[in-house]
Amino acid sequence: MVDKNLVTSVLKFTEAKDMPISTLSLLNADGEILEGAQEPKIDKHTALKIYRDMNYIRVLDERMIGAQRQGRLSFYVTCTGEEASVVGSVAAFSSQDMVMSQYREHAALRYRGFTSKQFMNQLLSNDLDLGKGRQMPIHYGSRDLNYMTISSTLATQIPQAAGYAYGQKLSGNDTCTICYFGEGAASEGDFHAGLNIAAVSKCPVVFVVRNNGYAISTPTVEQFVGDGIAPRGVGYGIPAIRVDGNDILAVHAASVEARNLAIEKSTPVIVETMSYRLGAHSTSDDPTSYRTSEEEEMWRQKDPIERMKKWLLGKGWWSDQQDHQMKDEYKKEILGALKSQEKRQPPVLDHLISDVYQIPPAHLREQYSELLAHIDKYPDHYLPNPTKGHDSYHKPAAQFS
Amino acid sequence: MVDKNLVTSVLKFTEAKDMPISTLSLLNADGEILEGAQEPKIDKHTALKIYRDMNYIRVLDERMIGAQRQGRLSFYVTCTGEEASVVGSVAAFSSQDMVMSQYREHAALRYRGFTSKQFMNQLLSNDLDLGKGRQMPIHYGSRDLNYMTISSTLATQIPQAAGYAYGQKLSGNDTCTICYFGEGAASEGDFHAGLNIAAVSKCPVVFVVRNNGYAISTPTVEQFVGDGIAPRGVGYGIPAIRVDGNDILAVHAASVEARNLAIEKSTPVIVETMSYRLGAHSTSDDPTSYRTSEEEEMWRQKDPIERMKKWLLGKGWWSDQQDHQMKDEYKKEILGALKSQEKRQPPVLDHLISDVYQIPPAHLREQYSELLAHIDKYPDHYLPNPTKGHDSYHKPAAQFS
Amino acid sequence: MPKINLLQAVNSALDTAMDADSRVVCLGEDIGEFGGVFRATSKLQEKYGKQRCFNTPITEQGIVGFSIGLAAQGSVAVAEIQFADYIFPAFDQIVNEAAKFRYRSGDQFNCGGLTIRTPYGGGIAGGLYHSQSPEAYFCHTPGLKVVIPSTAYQAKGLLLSAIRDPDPVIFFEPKAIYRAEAGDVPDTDYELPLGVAQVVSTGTDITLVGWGAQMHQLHRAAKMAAKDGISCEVIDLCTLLPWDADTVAKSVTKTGRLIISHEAPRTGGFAGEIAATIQERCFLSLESPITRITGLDTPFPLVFEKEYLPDYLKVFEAIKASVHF
Amino acid sequence: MPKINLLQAVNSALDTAMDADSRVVCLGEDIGEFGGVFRATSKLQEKYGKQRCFNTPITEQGIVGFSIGLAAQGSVAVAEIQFADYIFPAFDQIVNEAAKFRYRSGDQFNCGGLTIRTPYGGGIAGGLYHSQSPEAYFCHTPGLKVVIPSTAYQAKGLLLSAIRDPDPVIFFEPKAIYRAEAGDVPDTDYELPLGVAQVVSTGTDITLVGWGAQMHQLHRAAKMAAKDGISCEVIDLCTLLPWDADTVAKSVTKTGRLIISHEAPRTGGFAGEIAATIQERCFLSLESPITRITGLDTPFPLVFEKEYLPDYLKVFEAIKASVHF
Ligand SMILES: Cc1ncc(C[n+]2csc(CCOP(=O)(O)OP(=O)(O)O)c2C)c(N)n1
Ligand SMILES: Cc1ncc(C[n+]2csc(CCOP(=O)(O)OP(=O)(O)O)c2C)c(N)n1
Ligand SMILES: [Mg+2]
Ligand SMILES: [Mg+2]
Repeated sequence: MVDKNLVTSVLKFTEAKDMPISTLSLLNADGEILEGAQEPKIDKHTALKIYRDMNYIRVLDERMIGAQRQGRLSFYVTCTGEEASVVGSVAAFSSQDMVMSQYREHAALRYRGFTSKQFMNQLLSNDLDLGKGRQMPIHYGSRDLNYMTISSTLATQIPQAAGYAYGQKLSGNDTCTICYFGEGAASEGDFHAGLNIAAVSKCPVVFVVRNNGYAISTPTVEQFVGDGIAPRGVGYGIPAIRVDGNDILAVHAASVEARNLAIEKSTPVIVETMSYRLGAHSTSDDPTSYRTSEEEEMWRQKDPIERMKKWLLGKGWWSDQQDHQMKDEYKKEILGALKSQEKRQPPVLDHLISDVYQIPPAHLREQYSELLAHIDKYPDHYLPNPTKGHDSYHKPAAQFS
Repeated sequence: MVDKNLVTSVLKFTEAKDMPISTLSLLNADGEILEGAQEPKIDKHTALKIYRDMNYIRVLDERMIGAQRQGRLSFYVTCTGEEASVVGSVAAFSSQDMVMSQYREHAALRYRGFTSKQFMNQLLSNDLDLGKGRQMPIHYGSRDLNYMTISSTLATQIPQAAGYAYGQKLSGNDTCTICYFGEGAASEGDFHAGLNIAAVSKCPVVFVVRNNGYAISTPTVEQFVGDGIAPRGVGYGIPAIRVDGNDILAVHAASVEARNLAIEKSTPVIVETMSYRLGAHSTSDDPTSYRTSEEEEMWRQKDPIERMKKWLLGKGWWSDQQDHQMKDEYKKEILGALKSQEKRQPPVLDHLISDVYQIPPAHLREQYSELLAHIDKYPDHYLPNPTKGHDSYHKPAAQFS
Repeated sequence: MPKINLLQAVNSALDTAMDADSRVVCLGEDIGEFGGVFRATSKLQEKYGKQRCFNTPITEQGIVGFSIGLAAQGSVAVAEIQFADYIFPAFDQIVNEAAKFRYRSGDQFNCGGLTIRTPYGGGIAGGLYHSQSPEAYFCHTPGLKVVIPSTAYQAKGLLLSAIRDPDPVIFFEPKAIYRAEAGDVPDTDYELPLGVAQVVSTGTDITLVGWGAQMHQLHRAAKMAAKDGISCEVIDLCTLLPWDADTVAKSVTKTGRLIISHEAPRTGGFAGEIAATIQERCFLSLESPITRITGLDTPFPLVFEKEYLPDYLKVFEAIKASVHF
Repeated sequence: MPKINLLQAVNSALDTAMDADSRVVCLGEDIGEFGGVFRATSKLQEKYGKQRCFNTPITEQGIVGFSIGLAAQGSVAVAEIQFADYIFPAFDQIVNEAAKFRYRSGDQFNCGGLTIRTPYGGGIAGGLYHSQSPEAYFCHTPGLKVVIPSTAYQAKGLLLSAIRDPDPVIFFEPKAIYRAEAGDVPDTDYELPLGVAQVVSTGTDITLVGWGAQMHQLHRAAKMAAKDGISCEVIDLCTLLPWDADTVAKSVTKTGRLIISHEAPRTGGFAGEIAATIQERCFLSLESPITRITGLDTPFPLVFEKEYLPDYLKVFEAIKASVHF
């Protein structure tokens, strides 16, 4: 505990620099363990799964950006550059732990087992979309994989994650919640609400903050004056650690310890991963107007996937040939899934009104009957046509954020 | 600036105890300067004004609690125990600086020159109430005294204070804003929003947080896990200081420096005053159900007014006789004001609809005409009767917080 | 059957719900040992422990966000917002999150276990921030249910239903009659259906619709009208979303006249929705315009609260005007 | 006169306002160098400096709270909320603070210098969180003004009026027609009065009332109806609070029929208010029930956006039904 009785007669303000926070780093740029550092324990199987999933997402992101440009998707968001932050952290958790994410963490969903077809079903809003065609692309969710459906409203999942974790604690089954968000979202009131209430009610939740330098066009210097997010943990009484988000071993090792702490001490924990959003904010964005290509290039050199690959090659767990083959396979699988899933039907019209409530109330059923009667009068005008496309269906979005 | 490039290969979580915050103390319980401490410069005139206003508020609070019990007021809130936190801080500011307060800081309003009659006018909602009889007792405000009208919604004034201060900075007149709130209010999302936006936009605003141990019945251990509010400054990059809130010299000295910092560096500053709410939360509250009389007694021993009195006596600036006389005068003045102001009329009925907009729109004027026509039918039923009292006018409130 | 007041009925419902289902958790500002500023959660912490009934920090957005997550996990969250006036910091969590949780996930997840209780309404000299009636904001939000009792018996039965309802419910408690309104309330566990209005007294000349504390004004007005030979049918809506349009339409088809009353400001208030719906459904039956007796389009005042509020005299005058249209 | 689109007209209004009055400050997420995600604030930072046009952290409650304080101090604050869907975290600051600021202080303080601009509405495949039309929430809040333009010309003139209006204004911009809607817009500084509806085309058989992007659906429906020999009077409300009931009532007194259309869900939507008011004011003139053509009572959908939205075909059918009632 803090000693609350420290007294001084010297008038001095405490400043941000009085609380230096170091960044945990284990791997150097060449994929070697840093001098003086100890290689954390990680088995080959896990390491390769992490590596494969990071690569899968890189390929998926490249292909989907392409598909969006071709007008086959309305919108897309990439994880590029931040794969280690996401996969390295989620890999430290049990598959029974709940994931509550922002939107740039589909790599965690892949790690949990989401298939290419499932990605496509959501991106294309077809009849197999688990979300029934209701949300824009990238708003995934999977009950089976304990991955909470994403909502666009920033930071709302933070107090929710505290509550979810509290419920897990009550149910006594030694699970916890991992909650992702960006350094921009951390400015929302819900961040403060969520972290403080999690601390006070001792919720087993790990907050993984992806500090990737930007929130759309806004650089971190216009987002906060303090030294990022980790030092805020001190204010909340929440243990916090900052890691090199492009260093898979550092992210993973910190996350393993974070989960242990969360479960054993029933406490929230903060893990801040320092990385960079290598791509645009989304397909609606063009970053050239707010940052330099030099800056981007500098970060491209720190590519977390390359760094991990070197480490794996060094350990003899992986080969260049396997690497090529893997990428080819992923490309094929993803494009195949895109092709097959875009041929599917849209969801049935009932899903316009189902799930607003568990059972549609009378007034909504009435509105729906009126709609059906109206559509009957103009059958050609309404309803998405899966082969031809609908006026608004698949229409590239004007602008989203 | 913080060194953002600190790197470590040791996996270690930063915790609240890594950021110890000391409490500035200058006066001991006997009103003597602590060993090793330096007496801050404060002129006799200011010191006596501070002391007098602290006493004024103590007397006002006692009398108004009595008046509320007699049914002459519907509601009241005291500052008892926290007079030094409030008067000591506001005294460090210019009368041109804006005060944006919570509700327990009427001592600051007194310091600015609010008269007994003005207090009564608001508490009694009479025709001279500057707020036109619209808000519950204690929701003071005065344009002339640069004291923003209070609203009950906690913490909303925090981001507003940032914006106000930003406007002051733009106008370039070297004024700033002092913003008061309680440690409980600091849990609201608006606290986070306000502090962060103040830091990023470099607003000259001093946040004075009264950490008085309770938020209604909720003790600080159920409000937060960290070490109070001051350490949060580190996260926001806002200079912060903690002071003994019952030590007038410490509060004042820290506030003087805080204002200097705010104006000279155009930065927000946090001053956390550690004190205790000696009375009930409000006249609707009974603290015996959630805290012990031993705890209250312990804090009563630290009475900030007594401590300051000893210091003044020690300096020869004050005498016991003056003290008695002052209290008698205040008592008389206040009771006289209560008596005279409660005889006044209520505000005119027009104030029901004025000021919703600068000019009442047609639909509101129409509603008002209808109301007037209706009242004409039942003249005895409506309109507060200042001598007899109105059904709801002056009715002791069931429960407020 | 014991006679208890509305506040005690709320407490009894919470006690009953917590006793019957160990997944029920109550949380909010000062609701723990203290039992809430109105004492609605009195003794619950003592009985069910700190884990199931606890004080939160002062953060309405946190309370609701936390409760949504708790409900999504499978617990049953009953959150108290100390005054309805303070529900607005949680507006985003309620409107963007709770209301859309099931829909956006394709029913993979839901927060149906969420109930938000909050005291609302005027009549206690509370001024701007202890008097508001914000129900209409929530009634414009598909995915929510909005429930308001007017008697102790309803309070217990409707609150138990709300807690157990599979959708998120906002439960507004008319604080002006917390203690004034007492009645026979069974000790037992009972539920009253949501979405069903109650015809409290039958009549032939005009229909009066309201909810919460306003019901007492309607009853009193109806009594005055009866002396003038006007027979009023009085309907207590009980649930505002989804509201029981059939019952109201049936009544208006019979009486040909309708007055709706609420404390909230007129413009955009829920009476507008009822009027719009009923003029459509009962167009050919209406013998006079539907009248709204409501608060004025101002913030809630203090000194002129009595003048601001809709009351039995205003309703009575409206009844006469409608009947003599 | 240059032909510019609605988005450019907004930009031109901001530029004009900042140029004319150095107290005008623009703030919001990504509105600085980047010019906002829609580019409504394009070039303003470059022209007026970082102190008067700047990015804020991502905190809507902070943006609005800050802007209220700024306005109270005497500056003129023009805050952008990136999407109307994200205005809800600021709901408390808007409803409890901005709307009640002048009233609660007895006119000692006010935040009339506050304008909140935000893109709203559907039609861009934005799903739940990039499509909402939350205007009704604000229309139930005395103390606010709510303004919605439907053309580029209106956008500039109304926004300039909103910025200079002595009361806080929420200015909703119909993003679906940001670029589609272009027209002649003077370079000069001009204002259009708030609270005044515009009769966009006169007619005798039925009145159609709407605002924002919905106006285009009404025009199209009116044209279809004209071919069937039905003469529609089309009214663009422009300001929703306070709304111009006189103009609508005058029209309905003439036509005897009324259709109101909005994208927001039906229940509790602003059409209800209009219907309730007009059935009262025009009771004896109405020849058929007032009809509301609105979004369904669901969250805003994605795939079935077209089915969800009120459109010219739905309005056209309603016109026929009303005329043949
Ligand atoms: C409440 C809310 N406000 C604004 C937005 C618009 N918006 C979407 S993403 C984004 C930036 C988020 O930045 P950050 O949290 O750093 O995540 P990153 O995109 O960098 O991964 C903004 C402002 C939103 N979705 N929700
Ligand atoms: C938004 C909001 N939520 C809840 C309340 C009810 N309330 C009034 S005072 C109070 C406690 C505030 O405690 P603190 O900030 O510590 O101030 P103190 O009373 O100790 O001076 C609460 C919960 C309120 N006024 N506003
Ligand atoms: Mg970011
Ligand atoms: Mg306190």
